[in-house]
Amino acid sequence: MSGRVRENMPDYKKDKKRVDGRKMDELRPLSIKVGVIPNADGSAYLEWGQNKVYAAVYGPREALPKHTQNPLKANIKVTYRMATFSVPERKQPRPNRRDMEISKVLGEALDKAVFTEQFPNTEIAVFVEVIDSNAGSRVACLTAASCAMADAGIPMKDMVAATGVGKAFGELIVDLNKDEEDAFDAVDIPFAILPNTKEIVLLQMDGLLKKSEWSEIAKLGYVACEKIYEIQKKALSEKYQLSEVSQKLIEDKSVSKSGEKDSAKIKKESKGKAKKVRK
Amino acid sequence: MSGRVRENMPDYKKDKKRVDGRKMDELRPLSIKVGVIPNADGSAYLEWGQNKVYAAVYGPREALPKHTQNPLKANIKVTYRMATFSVPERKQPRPNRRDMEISKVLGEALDKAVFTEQFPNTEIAVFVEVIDSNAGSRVACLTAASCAMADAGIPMKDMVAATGVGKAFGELIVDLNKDEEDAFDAVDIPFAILPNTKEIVLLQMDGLLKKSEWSEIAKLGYVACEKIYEIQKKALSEKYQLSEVSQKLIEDKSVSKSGEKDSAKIKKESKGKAKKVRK
Amino acid sequence: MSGRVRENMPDYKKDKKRVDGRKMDELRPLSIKVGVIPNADGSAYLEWGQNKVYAAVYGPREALPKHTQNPLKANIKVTYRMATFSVPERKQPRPNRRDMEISKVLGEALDKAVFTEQFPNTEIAVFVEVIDSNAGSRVACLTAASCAMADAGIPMKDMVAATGVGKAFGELIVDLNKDEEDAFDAVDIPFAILPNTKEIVLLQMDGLLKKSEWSEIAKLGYVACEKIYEIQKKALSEKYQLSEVSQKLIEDKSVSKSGEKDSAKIKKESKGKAKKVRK
Amino acid sequence: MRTTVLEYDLSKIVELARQGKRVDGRAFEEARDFTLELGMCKNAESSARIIMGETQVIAGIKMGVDKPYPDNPDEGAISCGAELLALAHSEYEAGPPSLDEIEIARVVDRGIRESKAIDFTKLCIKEGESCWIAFMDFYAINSGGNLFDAGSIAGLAAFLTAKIPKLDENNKIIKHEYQGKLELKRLPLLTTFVKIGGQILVDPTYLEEKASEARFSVATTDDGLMSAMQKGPGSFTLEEINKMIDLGFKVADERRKKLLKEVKE
Amino acid sequence: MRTTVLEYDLSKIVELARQGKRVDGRAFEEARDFTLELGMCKNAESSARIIMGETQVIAGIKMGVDKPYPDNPDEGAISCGAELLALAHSEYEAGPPSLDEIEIARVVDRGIRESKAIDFTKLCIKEGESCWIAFMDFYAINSGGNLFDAGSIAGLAAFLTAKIPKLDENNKIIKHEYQGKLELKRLPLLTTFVKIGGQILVDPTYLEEKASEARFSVATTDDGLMSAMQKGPGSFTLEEINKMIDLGFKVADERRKKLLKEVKE
Amino acid sequence: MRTTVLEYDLSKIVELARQGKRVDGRAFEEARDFTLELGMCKNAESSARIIMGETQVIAGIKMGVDKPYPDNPDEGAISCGAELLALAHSEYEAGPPSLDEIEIARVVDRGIRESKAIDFTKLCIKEGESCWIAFMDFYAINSGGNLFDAGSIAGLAAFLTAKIPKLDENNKIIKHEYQGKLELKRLPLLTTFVKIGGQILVDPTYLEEKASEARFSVATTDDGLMSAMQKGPGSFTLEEINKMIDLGFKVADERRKKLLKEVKE
Repeated sequence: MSGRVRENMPDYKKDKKRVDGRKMDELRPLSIKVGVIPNADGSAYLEWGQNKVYAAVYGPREALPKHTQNPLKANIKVTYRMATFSVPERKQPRPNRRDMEISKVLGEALDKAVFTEQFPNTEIAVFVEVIDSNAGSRVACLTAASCAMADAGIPMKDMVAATGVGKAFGELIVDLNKDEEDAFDAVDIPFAILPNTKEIVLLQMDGLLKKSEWSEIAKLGYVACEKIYEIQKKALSEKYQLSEVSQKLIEDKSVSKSGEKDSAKIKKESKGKAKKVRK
Repeated sequence: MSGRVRENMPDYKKDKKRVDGRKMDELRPLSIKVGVIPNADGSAYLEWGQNKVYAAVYGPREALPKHTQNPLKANIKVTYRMATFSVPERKQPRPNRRDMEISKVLGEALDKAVFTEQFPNTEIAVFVEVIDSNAGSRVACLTAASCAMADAGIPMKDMVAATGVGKAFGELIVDLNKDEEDAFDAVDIPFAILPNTKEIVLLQMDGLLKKSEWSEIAKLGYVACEKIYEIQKKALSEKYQLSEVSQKLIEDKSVSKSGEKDSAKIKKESKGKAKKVRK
Repeated sequence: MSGRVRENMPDYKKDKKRVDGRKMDELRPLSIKVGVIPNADGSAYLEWGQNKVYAAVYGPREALPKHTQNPLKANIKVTYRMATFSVPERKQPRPNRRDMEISKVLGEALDKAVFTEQFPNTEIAVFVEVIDSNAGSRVACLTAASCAMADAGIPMKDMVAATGVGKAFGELIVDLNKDEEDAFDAVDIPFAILPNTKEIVLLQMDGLLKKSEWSEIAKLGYVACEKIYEIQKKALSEKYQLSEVSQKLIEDKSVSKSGEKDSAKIKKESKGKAKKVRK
Repeated sequence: MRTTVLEYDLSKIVELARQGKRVDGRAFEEARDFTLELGMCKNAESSARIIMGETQVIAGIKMGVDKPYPDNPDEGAISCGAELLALAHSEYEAGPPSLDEIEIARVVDRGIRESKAIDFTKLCIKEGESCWIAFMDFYAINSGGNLFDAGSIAGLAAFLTAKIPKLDENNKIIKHEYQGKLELKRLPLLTTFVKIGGQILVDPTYLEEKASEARFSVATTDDGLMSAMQKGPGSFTLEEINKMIDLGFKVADERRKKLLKEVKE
Repeated sequence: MRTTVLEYDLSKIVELARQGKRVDGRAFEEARDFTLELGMCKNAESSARIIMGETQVIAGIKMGVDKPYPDNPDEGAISCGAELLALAHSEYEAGPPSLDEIEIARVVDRGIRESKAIDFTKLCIKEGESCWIAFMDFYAINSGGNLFDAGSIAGLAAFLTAKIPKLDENNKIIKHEYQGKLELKRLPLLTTFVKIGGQILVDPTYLEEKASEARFSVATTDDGLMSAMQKGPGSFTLEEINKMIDLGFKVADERRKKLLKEVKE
Repeated sequence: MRTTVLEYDLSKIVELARQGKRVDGRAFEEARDFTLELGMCKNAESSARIIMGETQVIAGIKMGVDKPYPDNPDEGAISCGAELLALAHSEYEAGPPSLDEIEIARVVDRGIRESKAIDFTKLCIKEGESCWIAFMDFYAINSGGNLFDAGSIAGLAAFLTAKIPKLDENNKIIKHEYQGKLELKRLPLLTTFVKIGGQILVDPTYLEEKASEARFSVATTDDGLMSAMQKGPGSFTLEEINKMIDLGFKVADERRKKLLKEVKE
């Protein structure tokens, strides 16, 4: 943040590789597992470099209090939080302004991916919890939340694939880590797209950048998001594309499950819970 | 506040004039402009010495939550706030106990001026914001709020005219400034009346005073409030008493405006907004 | 709390008496007066050693907001608070986590004593305020609250009798005072029973204890609670056991009482308030 | 709003006031008698319990050590708080301070502070480094009307009887040892009035407050000065204000006499 | 949600946008003109009032002395706050900061902070011990759309004109005496766009914001750099983003010229 | 209250309990097995993830430097927090700590603190000036019943594996360097029971908690002592309490063995 020159600092143009050995356009290792939180309608656990985040989706369910209901669409409500021990210096438990801004922009990114108009007067509540972090926790959360949405069977136009892009130590790079985020010339750009339409759904920027650099960075972002998209799809298929026998088993369970839900719905109209459509 | 004797302090009895050159019964320069906040139903901007305040009125509108509704009258709800930079030492953004007490007494003062019984179950929300201050901000706000109320066309028995009165450096004075408020013998009395009936609607006091001094001070207060009342009426007439041509223009607009409001009212019953009766 | 050995500390095994001269199984002086808060449906004031607490009961009354209503029973809601000057070092006015936990466990203890199923959708609000303290304030409050409940005429299976029991300076004791609570080997056990059924309704423990010690302590607790129970009954009878004539009067009223309750319930569903039978 | 007050009761009170009467038989200018108990809270540096009709209030003082304000490096301070406990009336709720609690605390505070009753320089421990803060908090135990005056009497009793703790070499308070008492230079007391049916009544009960069209309080001192005024809801003529101030001096004198008698015993 | 916006108005705006028009007759790439008033708040170290169409915003700076962060012992800091006063629109409420207030404050803050406009080491008073914090707060007085840009212009004007108070030997601020001014190394300004009916419009009015399907802001500096971006609701193509960035440079240049003229006068 | 629990499920659980059975086939005195993962959060001084049936909890410790309490100038401190994340169950909400969160945090805290497991004098850095505070926070990731025990196991695992950072000459923490480990003198673990249909069941599931008429927890140590008890809702006979204490020792011993095995690996 301080922006002052440090001694012995790396020079990416000269070094040809990054502080952690990555190439300029290389992502940190990324793994996603969906369906990890049984109570949630959909969920995902993601590890991305040192970042570790959980995402859970509850809903669509009746939006409460009533005056928050939108008769035209579902409200996507994201709650981004960090565990006290997920950062180098202990975070206070109460949400800060950064948490709240990130919750807002993540909700606005997911909103574009969901057929919200199919669920008027409801909310789709998305909770993301960071338990370890090292730059890029918000895009990690968005990537995980998107998988949790799909896991919840919520009808979506597309997944949201997100990554950090930007600049550090003289080079344009993807997926900045903490050392790079603290570089004297750091520019950090959370970036997310709907891969099918190439629409940009998350875009923020910190730092000083030339327009021409931005154009290069955007290209890097698209390529990186495609890679992330593949990993997201693989994570979902790992849960859902099983042998026919297990598939059968799941379907049976899922029938009895939705059966229970239907009767619950009859008993209490207040639950606007949608039936789940698994891929 | 400390009440200790300062060196080289003024002696008003001897000096025959005040630290800022005023006579004992002289007000600081006061100017008022109404209708400055287009979104509000009524508004005013007031400069009074160094004090600068905005007032806005919204309503009458349905009082929410429902349990706050009074079937016999409108609730007058004043919110007094100070900008962080309106005082010598930065004010914390969150309202403090002083803000809340002032909000309460200003509301109680305005309540007596309004025909609240005409608007049962509604609230008339009054917001006053101090952006610069130098003693007397609450009476400045009350004077401005009263003009904003009239600008909103809310039926009133009378305007509320308010001023500080009291004692400093040995003399009874009107409209204390900060130096006087900090005098070793300072007595500060926020004072407001309905000029037509002479009713006192705001009265608070800090400091040590003889009963006989109070009697003198009250007289000064009445005279000062009459002056303020004239300035208030002038401010309102500047907006509303125009050449016949412009007058005509305004009336036309005002018709179409209330026309729109009526149709809005029909569409959404939840708006208890009253039609405006301009003077 | 620190658990470190202090010099010149007492040795109860050797001394045969406690720092304040009591025997090991001796309670501090305890007095209770019911009906001390006229506005409440039931109330009590209790002095127990240095502890001084008020308890007030309001209800059964409609539980609000609506979604907190339980169609099967009344909610018992206890609010435990301490005056700022009730402790050696000034307490902050805002409730802390300890206040909230104690409120919770006291409510759970009282719940078992009341025929809550007779008052569906209502709350019985219990407020206990500590104005002076010296170890054992929560059991003092529970003992007082139980009397206030009875004073409110709320149908109860039994009173709750509560005391501290535990260990200090080498001996198993009842009703620990502050010096004992701070002993190097202190074990503090808030303990409460329904005397008729011997059910344990409050039980917490701090400190290190052998199982065999606990068994001895529990015995002490039962005996102590019986003594407290007698004092509770005496306090109630002082208010309610009057000459036969007045007794008759009360019974008559008490019959009409439940009758009135029904009719009151019909008239205003929102008011579950029991009518008061004052002396 | 959960309210147990019936409109019927209130209009009856107004009707009576028009006939020159009060429900409890008092004259308009007659304050309720009160009983005062002192020092029952041993952890407090002082405490006072007042019962005045159905109104019950408990006040206590804790002395704390803090850094002086930079503006007044050789002065200590006082702080007054008021809590209308949910215990005291079905209308009250536990929670953050209500507007009523804030107003009553600030009016009682100003009555004492602005009368310069306390010489804040005597609360200085070491200039620029440490000073005493006297925290006076009072609690409504039963709300029977006129908590302003009850809080003012209990608060003044608490300030009058407050002991200053001894300090060790690190400016840490030594428990249960005291170096002396707070000194008061004058004794301000608040007197509160309501207007009902056009009549001025002193020391209102809870229902009289509810039935009132206006409220006014004045703090007066034993050396014949006014030290605070506060108009609540409603309006008054100047004549009414002046009448209340005169009566306020009288009522406060009587209450002060009683209070001092209790303090000396 | 109390709302006075009619669906009718919004669909009319969308319809107009599809026809290449705006309600107030502006071209899509045309920002509203503004008037700027400086220094009217005497208690502030600087103040600025902007009127831009129906939008009115007031910004002010107070300088405070605090301890530096342990991580940056030789640096001061800035802090930006935004309040959408209940005064400014019937939709706003007094209360804790809303998500909108937090976002707007943080975007304006980043626009200035991340452009490295301010050399924080110049705000150091004594390394590791004391430093200046420049608190810039801005208030919406009338909400007429695009508070982002109005806050950015007013905020930059406030930073550009802020005076640094003199300190006495104890690092206490001497009132109304100043040792100099804040220095800015570059001048970042935010430019905000909405998408309506597939069209990109700069500097939206209140109703245009309501009718919009997406929002985007970019901060640019006088030395030709981007210093912050923020996408609000909705989505954009890369082409749209790039178009807005280009236009952002242009609009910010014009506004900066006007702002500097006012500051110099 | 949004609840997905059907009354039907709960009465079935009660019915089963009366027949001596549990839904998941366990015996009444049989605790669920658990898996424990350690050290996955690199920013934490220690971390532990426990999966116990459907219950998932993550605990972590951050060490902070602070001033000691004046009463214990040569001691550090611990602080335990619990958050039932809205992530973990549709019944939970984000917001200020609920009564359930406060109770669970305080019971886990007391289990460790009151067992004198940690020698607080070893957390002193410089007497009267600086000391370590070990902040242990745990989070419910999936709420599947008995978060008390899951939090206790994860919390103890976190304390057992916590590293103490190195400090530079200014008592500032040097990131990622450690001077040693927290030492525990004994190993307390909580065991929780519910009563359903008059039967005592150890380690309840979420639905068993909902169906229960009473709850009780006891913390026991590896040297055969009880270190905390907490009765939740409902009532127990002394015989029931004693039975649960005996069983608590047994269950805690088994869990402790497993936990130590994981810690040593």
